[in-house]
Amino acid sequence: MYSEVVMDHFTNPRNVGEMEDADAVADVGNLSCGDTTRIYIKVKDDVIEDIKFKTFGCGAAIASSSIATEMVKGKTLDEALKITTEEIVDALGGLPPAKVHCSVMAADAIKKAIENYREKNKED
Amino acid sequence: MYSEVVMDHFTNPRNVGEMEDADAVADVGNLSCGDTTRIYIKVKDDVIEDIKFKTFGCGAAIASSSIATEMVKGKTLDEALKITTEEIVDALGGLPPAKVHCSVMAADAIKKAIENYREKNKED
Amino acid sequence: MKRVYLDHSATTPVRPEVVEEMMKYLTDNWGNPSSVYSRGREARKGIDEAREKIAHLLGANPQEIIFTSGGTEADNYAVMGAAFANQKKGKHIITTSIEHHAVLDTCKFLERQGFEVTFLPVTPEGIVRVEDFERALRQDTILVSVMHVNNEVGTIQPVEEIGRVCREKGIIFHVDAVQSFGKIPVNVDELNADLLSISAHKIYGPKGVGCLYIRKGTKVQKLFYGGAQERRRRPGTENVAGIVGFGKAAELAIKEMGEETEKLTKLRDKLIAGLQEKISDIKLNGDPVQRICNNVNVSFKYVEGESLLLSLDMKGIEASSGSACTSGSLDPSHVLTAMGVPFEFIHGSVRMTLGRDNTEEDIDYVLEVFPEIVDRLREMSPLYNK
Amino acid sequence: MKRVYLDHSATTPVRPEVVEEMMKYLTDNWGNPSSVYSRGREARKGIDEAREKIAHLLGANPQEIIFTSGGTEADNYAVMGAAFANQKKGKHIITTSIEHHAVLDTCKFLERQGFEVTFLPVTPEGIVRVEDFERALRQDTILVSVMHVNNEVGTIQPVEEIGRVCREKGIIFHVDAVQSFGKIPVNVDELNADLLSISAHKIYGPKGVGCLYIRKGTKVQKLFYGGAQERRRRPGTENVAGIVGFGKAAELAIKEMGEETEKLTKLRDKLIAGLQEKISDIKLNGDPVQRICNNVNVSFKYVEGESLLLSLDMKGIEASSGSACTSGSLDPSHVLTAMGVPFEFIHGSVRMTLGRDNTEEDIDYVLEVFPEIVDRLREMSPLYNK
Ligand SMILES: Cc1ncc(COP(=O)(O)O)c(C=O)c1O
Ligand SMILES: Cc1ncc(COP(=O)(O)O)c(C=O)c1O
Repeated sequence: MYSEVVMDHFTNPRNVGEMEDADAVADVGNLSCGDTTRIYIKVKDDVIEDIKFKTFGCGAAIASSSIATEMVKGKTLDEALKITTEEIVDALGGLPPAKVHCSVMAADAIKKAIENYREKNKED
Repeated sequence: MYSEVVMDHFTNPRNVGEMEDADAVADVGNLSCGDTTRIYIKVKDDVIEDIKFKTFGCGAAIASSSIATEMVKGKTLDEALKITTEEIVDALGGLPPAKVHCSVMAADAIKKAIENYREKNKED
Repeated sequence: MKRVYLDHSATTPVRPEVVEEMMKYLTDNWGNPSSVYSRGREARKGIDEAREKIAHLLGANPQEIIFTSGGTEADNYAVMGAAFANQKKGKHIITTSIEHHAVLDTCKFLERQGFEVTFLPVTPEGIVRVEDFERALRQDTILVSVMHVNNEVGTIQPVEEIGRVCREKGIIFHVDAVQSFGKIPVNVDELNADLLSISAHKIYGPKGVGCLYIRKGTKVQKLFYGGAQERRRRPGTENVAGIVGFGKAAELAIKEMGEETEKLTKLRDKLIAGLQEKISDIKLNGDPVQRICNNVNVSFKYVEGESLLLSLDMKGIEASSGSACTSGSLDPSHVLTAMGVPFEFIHGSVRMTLGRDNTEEDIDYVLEVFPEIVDRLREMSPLYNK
Repeated sequence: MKRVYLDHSATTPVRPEVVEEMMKYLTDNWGNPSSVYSRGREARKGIDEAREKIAHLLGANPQEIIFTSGGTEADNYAVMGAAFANQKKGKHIITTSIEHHAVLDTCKFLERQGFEVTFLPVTPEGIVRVEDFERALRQDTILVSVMHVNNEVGTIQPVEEIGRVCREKGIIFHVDAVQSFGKIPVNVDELNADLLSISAHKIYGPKGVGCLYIRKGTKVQKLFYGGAQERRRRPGTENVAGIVGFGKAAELAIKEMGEETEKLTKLRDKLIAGLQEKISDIKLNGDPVQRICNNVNVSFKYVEGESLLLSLDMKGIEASSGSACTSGSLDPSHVLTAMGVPFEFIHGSVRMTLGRDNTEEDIDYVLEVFPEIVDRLREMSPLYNK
């Protein structure tokens, strides 16, 4: 039911892990619906220099996190904010209709991490 | 669905035909329900000396007529009157439940022929 | 003994190509199509491909095809489903007096549930009149169900015209295409059908599989409840092998339809002409022209249908009859009755339906033995006077 | 790659002996069982023999067995049929909260039709309490439907006790025996069942066939209408090959039940013990003792079920899960929810159901790869702290 790209990202997820010295962290989703994602970002000169994720969720959720982090790595924050669920699904070579909602989490988590970063830096 | 006895009597019906010099004739059944039988008898000394039938009806009806005429041939009228549908069905080696009503006609026709005969001879 | 099967409207042999496809799904690809991984996916693929094939052949979208356990379930799903789902709009249904029991008895059930049903009469040739249909239409008519081809006398009904009127008035139109699919073109748009039933075992596929076409947007209530199969419209683990066989059978039927029709029409006409020439007091039941290519339904005076069938069977010829005695019930064919066939002909009716294995020699053989059989039975009949 | 199929409660491979029997009815004996002569009679005989076999195995009479298109149709026929036929006596139905959707959703449909349904709760171990059942009984209770063995957690329900009470009170009792038949004894008299459903594809038979046992005298309304098949209780041309295969599968299942149960129980316990030993934060769902021989249902904290299944599938292991993401719906298993399994365990549940082809080596293999998979997924989880 999943494309080869999904299976590749599920089997060998890119950017999975934690980040000790993250500039911002964000959690989205909640356990009661069975899906949560955490994104760590490291920002330099308004560019996402490094990004890590952790995901508790189905294959589509894990693959979406993996490919989305790849897509925004090296992008400016403004560019990264523009990433959409459609682009993630396309990059994955499509997802079964019932699974599309699982990839929303990845885009949301990245946005939230950037917002957190900007909030924090405004405060400083 | 039919026993071998039924098929034998259907294929080679005994006593089928007309009788020019019958002592009595009887018709039972009616065409609108799709089944009619005519019985001819020749009686001598209160015994059925000869008997013929004609049947318009299903395989069970034809076989019942055939075997019933066999069963009463040579019997006295009183004996012949005692013949029952059950005996006919048994002699045929059984009939499918939905077909039992078709064999009622044979017993009825024989009875009616005997009655007609007695009625006629009373009048004389 | 020579065997000639002439009951193809009752059922057909499963084609070897169909059996072969089915075997794959009984042996290797036995997974549950609802299972998410490997083995399930193979089974799912088989179903999806069959669905695409059948949808394509009907001019429909795959999502509009729901597999069922046969023509009977499809007919019930259509008629009950549309009636119950739309009863707020009205409770009047129109059908014909010559439908298959799967539609007829469902309509009678609906009458007991408070629906009103008009059973349209037919001409003596067994065809519904469009005028009668139009006169029967009411403000509260929610459903019209008319068969494409009658299973007993083979008459082709004016479903295009009726469908056009239904479409104009926004009334749901169901077509029982069990006897037409594979023999004449069946296209859901040309027929203006919102619902359409087919059955696999009438087109050289397996028994116990069929489908209902449900036009997008048509409101129908489910027949029964359970798992999420068939896009939540028909629950139960799918008969995967049967569905795959159905797809294959449908594909082959349509591919060969042109030449088959031509061949069967010839054989049919030869059989009818031969019987009429050789046997007296014979009547062809059903319109001679507006008639499906494989149907011969004839009646003989002074002969009872079941003993005729039995005699034919003893000569290796398998056919069926509308006589009361054959059906096991006590009533003769409701179709011949609705056509007003006189009772002395109704009881002596025999239906012979041709199929792809029949040959000219088969017909010659039938024409050779048939007259003797009729003669013999007439000799036994108290009604017959030479 | 090694392949280990552990989803036998979803479906089973068709046994070669069963395929062989079916083939005869797809090739030679393809007649319509309703046809009166030759070819029809052979098909009829196949159905009758299957009916006798299954009746015998259930302790029933052949006339009490009605073939259907599967377990789902049988469950619907039982529940809807008994409800509608007896609604004059009352409109209250009792079932459990852990039934298969074929019963559960049918009961919900009946609620919308004006019936009142009590859905009995279960213990944390997934078993219905007889006291709860007795308390739920009312003057107007007309039907009780309780599954023999639950399909997700494998728990065996106290159907004998419940049946005894129903019999005393004259209430119709339906048992969904889809998951028990062939694994533990199922006798309609011992269970006091008036209605009982089975499905062929769970016992190494074909998909799309099942049957409903209807005790003589039990009033049930038909699900749908049409021809006179199945003693006028279930219309439609019969799935002859499927029915014959069902009969064969049932016969073999019961013949081998004793030794199979022994073998499967051993494998099951080895698998459970092994997983518990090797993996932390694990929970066995369902009673460990009152449990069918082939069911292992375990949950892992910090692991989501679908990605677990996907990882197992990549290692050739096929299983299923009660996680929301697997079902395609957004709701996790209604069974685990009814048992009160905490949500952090519900999403990480996996069901492994053993079958006749599984071996000790299969279990060793599963126990070898399983811990790594759980480790890897936990490493990825934001919820997990080593
Ligand atoms: C016109 C028509 N409709 C419906 C059916 C029922 O189809 P099935 O036998 O697949 O249930 C038949 C065949 O018996 C038929 O001829
Ligand atoms: C307990 C139970 N009841 C009913 C069913 C439905 O049976 P079928 O798949 O044959 O429709 C199943 C299987 O899915 C089941 O496990």
